[in-house]
Amino acid sequence: MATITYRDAIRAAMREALTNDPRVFLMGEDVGKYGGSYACSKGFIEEFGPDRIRDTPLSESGFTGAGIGAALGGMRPIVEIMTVNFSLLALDQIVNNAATIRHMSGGQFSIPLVIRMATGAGRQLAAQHSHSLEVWYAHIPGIRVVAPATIADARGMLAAALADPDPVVMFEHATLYGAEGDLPDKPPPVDIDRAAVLREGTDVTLITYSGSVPKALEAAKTLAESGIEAEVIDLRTLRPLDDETIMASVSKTHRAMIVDEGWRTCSLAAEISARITEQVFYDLDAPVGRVCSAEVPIPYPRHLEMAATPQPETIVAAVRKLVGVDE
Amino acid sequence: MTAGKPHLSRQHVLGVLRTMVMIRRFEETCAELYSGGKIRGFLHLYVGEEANAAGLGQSIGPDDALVATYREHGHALARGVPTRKIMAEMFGKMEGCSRGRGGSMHLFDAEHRLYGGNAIVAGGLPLAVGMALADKMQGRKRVTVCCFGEGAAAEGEFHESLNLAALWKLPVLFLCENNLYAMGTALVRSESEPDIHRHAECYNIPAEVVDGMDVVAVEVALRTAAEQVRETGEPFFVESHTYRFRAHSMFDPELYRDKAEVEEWKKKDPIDRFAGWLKSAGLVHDADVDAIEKSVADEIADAIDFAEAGQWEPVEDLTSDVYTPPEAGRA
Amino acid sequence: MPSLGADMDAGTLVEWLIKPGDDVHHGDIVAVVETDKGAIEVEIFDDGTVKSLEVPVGAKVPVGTVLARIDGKGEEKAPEAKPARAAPPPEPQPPAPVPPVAKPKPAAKAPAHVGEGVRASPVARKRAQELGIDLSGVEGTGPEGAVTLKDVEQGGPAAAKAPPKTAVARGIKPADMRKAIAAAMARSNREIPHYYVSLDIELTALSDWLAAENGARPVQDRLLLIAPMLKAVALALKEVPELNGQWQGERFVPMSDVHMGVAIALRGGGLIAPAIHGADQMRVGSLMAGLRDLTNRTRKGGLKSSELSDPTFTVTSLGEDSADSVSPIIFPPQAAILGLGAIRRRPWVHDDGLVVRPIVTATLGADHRVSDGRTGGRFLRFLADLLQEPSKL
Amino acid sequence: MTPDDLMATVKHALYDVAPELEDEDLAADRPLRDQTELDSMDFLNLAIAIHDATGIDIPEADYPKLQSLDDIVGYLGTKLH
Repeated sequence: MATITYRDAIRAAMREALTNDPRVFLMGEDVGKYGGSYACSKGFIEEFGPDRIRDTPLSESGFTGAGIGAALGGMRPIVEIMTVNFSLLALDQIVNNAATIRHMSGGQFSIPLVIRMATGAGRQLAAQHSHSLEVWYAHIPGIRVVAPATIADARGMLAAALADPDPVVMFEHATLYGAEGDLPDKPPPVDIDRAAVLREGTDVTLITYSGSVPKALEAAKTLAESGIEAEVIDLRTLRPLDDETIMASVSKTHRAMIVDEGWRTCSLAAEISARITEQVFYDLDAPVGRVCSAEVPIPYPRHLEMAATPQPETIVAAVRKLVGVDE
Repeated sequence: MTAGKPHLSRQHVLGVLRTMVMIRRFEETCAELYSGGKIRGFLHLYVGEEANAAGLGQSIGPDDALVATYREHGHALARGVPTRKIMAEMFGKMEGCSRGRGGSMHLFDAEHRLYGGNAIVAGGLPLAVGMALADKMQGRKRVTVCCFGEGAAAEGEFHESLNLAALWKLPVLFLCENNLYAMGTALVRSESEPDIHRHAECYNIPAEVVDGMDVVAVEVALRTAAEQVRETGEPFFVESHTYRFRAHSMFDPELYRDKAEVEEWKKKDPIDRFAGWLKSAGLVHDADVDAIEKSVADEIADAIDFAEAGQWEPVEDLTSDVYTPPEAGRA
Repeated sequence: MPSLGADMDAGTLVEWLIKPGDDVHHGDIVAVVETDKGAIEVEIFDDGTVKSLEVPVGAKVPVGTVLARIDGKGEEKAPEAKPARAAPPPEPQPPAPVPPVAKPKPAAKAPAHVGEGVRASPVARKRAQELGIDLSGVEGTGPEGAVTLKDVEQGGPAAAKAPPKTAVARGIKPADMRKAIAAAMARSNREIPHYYVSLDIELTALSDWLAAENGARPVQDRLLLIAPMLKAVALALKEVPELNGQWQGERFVPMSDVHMGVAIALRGGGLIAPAIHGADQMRVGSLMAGLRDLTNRTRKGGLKSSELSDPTFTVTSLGEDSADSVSPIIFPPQAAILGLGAIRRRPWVHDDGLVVRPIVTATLGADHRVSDGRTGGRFLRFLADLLQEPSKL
Repeated sequence: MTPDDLMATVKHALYDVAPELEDEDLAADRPLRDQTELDSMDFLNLAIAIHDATGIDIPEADYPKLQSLDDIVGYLGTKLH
């Protein structure tokens, strides 16, 4: 058992993949000499050489497309797009090539590619560097989308993603890199198909993912002090969604509150809410609640960024209203 | 260089020198305020590249427009945006030039036609092309200047924008401030063709290279280029060879370049060079330089007090100006 | 310790480049700090002489910690703090982020009573149907007066006052119950194909045992005959599980526990059958206490809704001076019910001779979709045998 | 305790068991079973209530002798003296 950071867990996962499989290589801006903009590939270029740890020019569409091509060519690339903000430049490659080629070619090709990117606000980087657009990717048939929130998932999900024959997009929330946690020396393999119940509860189900997980857990602690027992579900996979785990919990608690850092309109929260009313409508005791970001470009000042994005206090207030404790 | 010598009056050169000293001291103060936690988020400093902004400031008029990048404090100062408004913006206060919402990377000022810092590399190029298109279609004879680093040359938008500007003959002045390092990657490791201006020649856009550490050379080149764009209405490309003395941003251990190289370029410090030359030409004396340093220090201290006293935007206004308010009417 | 980046909370001091007594000037590099990204040189922004080093090499300290003290022009100041300000630079205190002020909510409108359109949550509607409770009679405490699950189950306000877990169960008002039972009976009769089997059971052994048992008990613990009979029924049900359970959706679910529904007559007419939970595991004495408590609370309106919704089988008894037998209607969602007639002394064949014995007619009504006459008969035989050895109950 | 005291005690015990009987004017000399819907559980509760109030234990065997309020009062009277 060792205490390591989320960043170290990601690094260990990549190191293991690079060591075990010669087809695996890492490509992205400043992943080599600089060691990664979030230091997740420090020391790699010395250990694996510049051929497999490739610094790219600032050409997101170009090198993401190249990653897709390399996967078609038999490699197992890990493409690091610094953040979801820059991935918008590569959306065409991801949507029209990575997600589509297998189906469009009648099943002839599969694209075993993993794209990693940081996401989310919380560092006062202002609007263009604080997006949370996971739902854009969770909307696209042909790719899988995962979001490791815990140290164990940060360590384990990459292997499962690389083993997947189809493209997998992995979101790492920017505020999680410094988080610490314990990990067994030989961490067990991890799946990327199921959500996880991180906290049992009976009065409401908090459904969340990625950077909002610690906030939901903190909110659950506060709620417990006033007798409201919240069950917290970490989605882990955003496409496909693990309906079974979600519906089992909501039919038990009869109330659902979804915490999603994306903007409310057409968010992941909206999709999950629709599925809940479709599948367990007759078990609902209150409308499905959602705590999302305010529909604004995320502002630079700290107090506005905090006000714009879900916080433990806003989650607690929303749940108390849903449960009917507060007006 | 084809155009005539700049009119080197004493009053003119003092103005240029003050601009460069103001930019230098402003950036050094920002570094200090960042360490103290007053300025947050990302901070990209312009120390060493002052000549480009100062030269540009003298070369375009109030009607011309400027689209810059996240390293745009110097451009804003040279463009005439009040120091107080820029510092308040760095603090995130309402009195800032973007109402505190943009921070260091997103300075905007409609009055001085500064169309922002842009945090997406090459994100500003298509904007500049579009503004020039609007000028052309509305028969306005003015220049849109687009500043960017050499890293932008690897982005598709760079090539798409140059092609459009050339194809549609648009009044855009592309100014590439080539400081040899795109974040953590040296130019030679990211560009098959390190001479960025040769890209412009492929799109039949006239291009020039200038020593970005010599403010006189920069002013001459940009003044000439701006006049040509204004007269012909066609694009022009200037590549300035320059160097940033500090790290890419506040959080960069500078592993990618060695100290000796930095020291080498510091010998060409644009401020020392210009001041030294002016003194040797008798145009300027030590007392003038001291006076400039004093007035710059006072102006920056005042800007800090102004920013400290500034107000936080109330949370209630969070969603204001996401859309144009109805009463503001349609432009 | 300067803040050297967006996501830096702390740094480790790797190297001091100055020592007490050194003179320092604005812009000098005075130390090297290790961050997640690598070693970064720390710049000083003041002139002065180094007075003391506050942090040893190798120590990891949060951003803002004083690293060294500089004697500059006579005042003592930390390297990166401005002379006037005390180190560490106070975190800029933005006003505590006030959650966006809720717009004044229009007064909660009373739920618009559009005909049958009572505003109720889906699960509240479902449970009301299960309990046969008419929603229009239940006071809604959910959003905008909507009826919630709690409202239906407890007939009281949702967690409003007390936190939900410890909400005090306020009983269901008798009047509501009577309306609910009537609806349930009508539905049961329409939907459930009943079959009936009956058996006369001789109770001499039981009544002798009761008289002896009551002789030794104080009045508060005195047993009524129904108590041991309920225990016997519970034990017989263990042998015939098809009669003990509940319908869930389209499927009948037999249950291992026996929650014995006991029909209790309401004052002024009507009857309901709340449950004694786990009757099969209870001793006769506690079963009697449970029955007494249930009866008193039913008549005073103190029942918990789970007591109404949980029974897996029901027994109804006509009492002393009433008819010989009763063929009762099943309480949905159960699948069987036992009707006990009045206990009376009747002729009984014993060793080819006629004798007079206390006799009860036990009639089982059951759902033919779940069990058949043979199963019902088997159950009654088990019951009769158990009642001949009351001491084993 | 005088017969009137005893009658008040018995009535009080009865109303505790069946509150709705309070506003009925029960005849003291007619069997309670004919005037009310009391069942065996009610009678047990009545016996317990009387025991609590008077300390007198009414064995099951004596139930048949206690049809009306007067019967009960009389029975208790003999038990007390």
